[in-house]
Amino acid sequence: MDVTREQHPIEKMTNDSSLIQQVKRVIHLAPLEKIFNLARGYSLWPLGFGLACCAIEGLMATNAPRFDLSRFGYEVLRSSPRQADVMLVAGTITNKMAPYVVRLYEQMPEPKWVIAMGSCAISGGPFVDSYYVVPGADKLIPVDVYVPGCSPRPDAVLHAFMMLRDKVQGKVVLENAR
Amino acid sequence: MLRTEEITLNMGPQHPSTHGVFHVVLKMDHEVITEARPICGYLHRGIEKLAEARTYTQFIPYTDRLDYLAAMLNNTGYVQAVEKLMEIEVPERAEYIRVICCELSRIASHLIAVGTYSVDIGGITGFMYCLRDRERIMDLFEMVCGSRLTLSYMRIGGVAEDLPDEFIPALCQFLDEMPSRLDEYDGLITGNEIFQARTKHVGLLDPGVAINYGISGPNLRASGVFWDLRKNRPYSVYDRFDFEVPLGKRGDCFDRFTCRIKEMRQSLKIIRQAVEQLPEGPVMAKVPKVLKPPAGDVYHEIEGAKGILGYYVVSDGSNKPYRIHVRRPSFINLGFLNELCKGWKIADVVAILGSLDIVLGEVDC
Amino acid sequence: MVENIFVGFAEWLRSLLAAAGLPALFGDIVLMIVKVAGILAFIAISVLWIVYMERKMAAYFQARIGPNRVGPRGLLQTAADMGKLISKEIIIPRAADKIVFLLMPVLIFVPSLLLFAVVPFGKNMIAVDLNVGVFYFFAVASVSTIIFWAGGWASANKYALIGAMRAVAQMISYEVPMVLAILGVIMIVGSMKMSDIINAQQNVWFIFTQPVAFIIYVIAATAETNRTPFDLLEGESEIIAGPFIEYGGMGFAMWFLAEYANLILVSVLATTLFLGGWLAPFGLTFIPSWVWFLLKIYFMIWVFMWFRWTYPRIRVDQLMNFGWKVLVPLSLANIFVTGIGMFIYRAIGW
Amino acid sequence: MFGQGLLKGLQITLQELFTKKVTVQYPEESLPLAPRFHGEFVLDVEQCIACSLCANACPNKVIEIETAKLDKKRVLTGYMMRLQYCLFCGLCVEACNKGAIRFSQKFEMAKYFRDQIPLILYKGEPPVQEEQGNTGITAGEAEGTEV
Amino acid sequence: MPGSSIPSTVIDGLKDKFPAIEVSENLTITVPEAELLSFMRELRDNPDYDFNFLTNLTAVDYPDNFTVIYNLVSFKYGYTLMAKVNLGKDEPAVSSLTSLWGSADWQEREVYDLFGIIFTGRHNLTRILLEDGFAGYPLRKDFQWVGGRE
Repeated sequence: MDVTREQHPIEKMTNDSSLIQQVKRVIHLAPLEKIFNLARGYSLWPLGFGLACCAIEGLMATNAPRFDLSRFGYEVLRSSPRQADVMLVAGTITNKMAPYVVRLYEQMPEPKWVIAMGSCAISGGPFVDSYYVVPGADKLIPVDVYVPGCSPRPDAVLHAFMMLRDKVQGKVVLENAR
Repeated sequence: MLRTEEITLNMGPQHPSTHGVFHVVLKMDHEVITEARPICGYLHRGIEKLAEARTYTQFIPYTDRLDYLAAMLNNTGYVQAVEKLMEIEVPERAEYIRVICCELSRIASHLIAVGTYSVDIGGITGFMYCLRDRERIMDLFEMVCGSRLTLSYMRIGGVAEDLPDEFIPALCQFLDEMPSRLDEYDGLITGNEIFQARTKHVGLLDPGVAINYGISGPNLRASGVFWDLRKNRPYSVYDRFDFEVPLGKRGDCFDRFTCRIKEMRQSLKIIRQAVEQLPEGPVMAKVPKVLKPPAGDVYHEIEGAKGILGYYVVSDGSNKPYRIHVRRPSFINLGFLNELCKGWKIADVVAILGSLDIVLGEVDC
Repeated sequence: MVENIFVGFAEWLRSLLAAAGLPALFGDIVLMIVKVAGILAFIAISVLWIVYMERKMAAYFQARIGPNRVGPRGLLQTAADMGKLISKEIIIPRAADKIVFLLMPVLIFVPSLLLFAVVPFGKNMIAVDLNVGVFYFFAVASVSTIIFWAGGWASANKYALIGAMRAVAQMISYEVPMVLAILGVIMIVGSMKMSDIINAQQNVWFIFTQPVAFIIYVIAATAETNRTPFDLLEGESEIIAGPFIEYGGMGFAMWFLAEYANLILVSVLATTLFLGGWLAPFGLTFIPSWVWFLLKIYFMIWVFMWFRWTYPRIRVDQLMNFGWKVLVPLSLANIFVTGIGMFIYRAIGW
Repeated sequence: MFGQGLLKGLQITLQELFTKKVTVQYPEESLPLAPRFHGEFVLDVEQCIACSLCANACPNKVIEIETAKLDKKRVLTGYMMRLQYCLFCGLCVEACNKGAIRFSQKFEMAKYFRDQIPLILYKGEPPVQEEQGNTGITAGEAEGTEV
Repeated sequence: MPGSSIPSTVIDGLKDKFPAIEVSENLTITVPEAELLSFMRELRDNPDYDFNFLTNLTAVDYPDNFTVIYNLVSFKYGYTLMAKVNLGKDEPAVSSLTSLWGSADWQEREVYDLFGIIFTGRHNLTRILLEDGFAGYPLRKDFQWVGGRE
């Protein structure tokens, strides 16, 4: 099966266009790409982007000695977007913060991923009726993993990182598409 | 003389040491700050507007999201304000459970303050130790109300559920081990000469100016002003416990830091006495299912973790509040930041901002 | 025997080439290429290992477990990091000075590699035994200051500019006490040749005869390699990542690895000058000399890591005051005392 | 003396180097959760009388209940929780006096796609005459595009 | 349910100095807008009141008027006092207290930002929480907005 940017095995499996576009954006199974994906999966450096309460659970408690994100090698918390791979949107995105979220996302070098952590990042959560809250991170940037919970537990965040690792290494998403 | 040019530097909304999305525009003459203009509002979720569309009980989970490091204190402040408005008598056991949970929340909030301050000055290890000990409090909260950070445990008229029976032994074990941990922080962070060189005589806050600018909590007591609502205007059952209020001498970053560690020791003392005097009995007063407080308004203040936390509740007799205003200590403590940072270097702005211990959920409300 | 396994290999290769009838010069060139390849392999492996060791040490100091998922017990973690960093997109900011921006990450490795020429790995296992070894060491080491500064200047970012300025201020002002501290040892040995210095430490290491110089050297070395408590350059909580804030992917990897290469070099100098290089302590010579050398290097590296995960960061002006007003006079006093000591030593006629 | 605090710091970190590590290795060992933990929701359909007390108690209108009239008795035909708006505060569990809606101990709720987040706790077709015994479908295997 | 805990003798002393104020039954003082500044200056500077701490400053949008609420605390005597000023619905304006207390600065900017009440006699009255380009004043009852719920 020859894999190019345009033609991709997933098109034979499903005709849901959003899924195809999503998979193409992230995975094209050239052999060298497979090796790089393996390396990328094992070293997803999060961008320390704490907005609200989820930042305490997602950035601080997950790196804390008890849950220890460093076991996966993801504890290199780079605050400069240039050296980060994953943008962990942890907290409520308000209208005043939205342009900065988009600018930081664009400053990150490709390939990059986004984890929307907490109800606020998924859909504005408790503040969805507010006049000043963006209802969800996917209104601004493409999101790869959604972690529901109003401040999800740190081990739920670890679970999300492992789901993202499986997605980066191309294991899970393809099986689901079938 | 060589004409030097001022540069403006954005310690922007996304910066590791602004404890969240806080933006300080620094005008600098090569590392010496000439003007520090704070810009906040990046986390303004309009909670006061949302309050007008929710009933009194439904607003309780929103108070957790204000100062998300000390959720119990926010709940207690709001709930006591509504009880004062409706003149509800809270049973004894509920009062004691509230004191225990509030003091635990205060310790958790101070642990984060101490930990992030150690990171701001550069010592990451101190941060990790504080978080390791904070996890113990998280377990206690999970036992009591099911979630770690956004607790919503208090109800108008008492508490949601009684303490589980494995709570008291776990709490006593925590009380026995915590003092040795506090000594460890003193040894690692407070005693360190480099830390002292970075924080002593930095960001001096004069008591008169502190009172004039409405600064409250550990920042005010560090300047030597004796004002702690638990002592000066005892609410709930705080008058039954004896504890000291630590005061600082110079009102610099070092005093603000050590005041927080001493306050943790005092909170442990309060919890120990509260556990000994914990009476039996109901945890919830007789409260109608649908609360309709009489029309009128009330302003009630408690001693939050960051300072004086006040709730101004206006009710028009319906089951939804007409207006709720939260007097947020972090927001008001920031009013003086500009003058406080003038003349210091970037590293000191980080130290001063960290010593004020602000939480952005509370600043932007 | 294991002791001169490398020296034996070199002799065998030389005799092989000579037997094949090639001119002696050709043999030397091939031998030198093999030595360079060996040193490059050593640097690559040890830098990857030190990054893993730093993260594990950080974790163990902080009551948690470091990387243990990637590869056996997490050993491939740094390899995964490098693999990812290689395949990242290279972003050049529009306002950046392109040529300088791209050149600096490449150049940062040059001084480090040059310095490995004079590193005495074991008994007569030194690439080039210059008779001005230590002098060469400091001359080349101070080149990296310019590279840090140019990297910060080229990325056209205010944070990078401040980081670059701090880099220049810090590294220059801590060269002086470092060199003056070394002077004490050079005075006793009388020569700057690496092997002479090591041989002079046959019976007593210089750490015992020159304790003050050792302490000054360690402090200045921490400042030289920008590690806490002097990591002003890359103060995370102040100026985020200093000069290499705009570098992503492979550019950042080069800066990151060069920092650890400098760490190895500084530990090498510490062991050579103060801990007796490849000399076996208390005569335990059944362990080969180059193993002793590695053990001592990694002990010094562990001490630098111990400092990093204990101390907070110092402020810029305190850094300068401490450097100029405390370390420089202290090292001058040390030279003075060493001078008097040597004079008395000779006068008594030992 | 000047360096005394610095040495104390070193001594503490050295002690910590040899103390037991507190890490709970998440995927293999899991942390014991408190019985009152607010995890994912579980609905006991027998108990539920579709009174929508929980839907009114919720601060953020997360619960959506569909009912059908069956000879003068209200029957539950659909129970959907929009978890993306949920606060996990437990007011609904408290409001339900039948104890139908409860918290489970499951917290791994992460999904790849946003439309899989709403939790369909019960999707029975309206029973024609008598009450079909549709057993309560816990969150795991509710049909629909659940992954 | 007392709005302010202050002995009645002190209140009577205030009443005869400022006849225009009315004291409601739960001891909250309603001050006409014209005399606000002098009343507050008296409260702060007079040694037997010594209200040196302005703890809270907020506003409420009632159907027929705006009300600005001031809460003051005297550290020396431990008194607390709640003062109110009623303003008209259109163009609400009140004199600023930043000349007396520094804590009024940010709280007045927040009230201006969310209510649109103008505070006269102060510098830098700009929005503090919302963007400068935000249209309208959110905490007014007549503010229309569309939520993000789909």
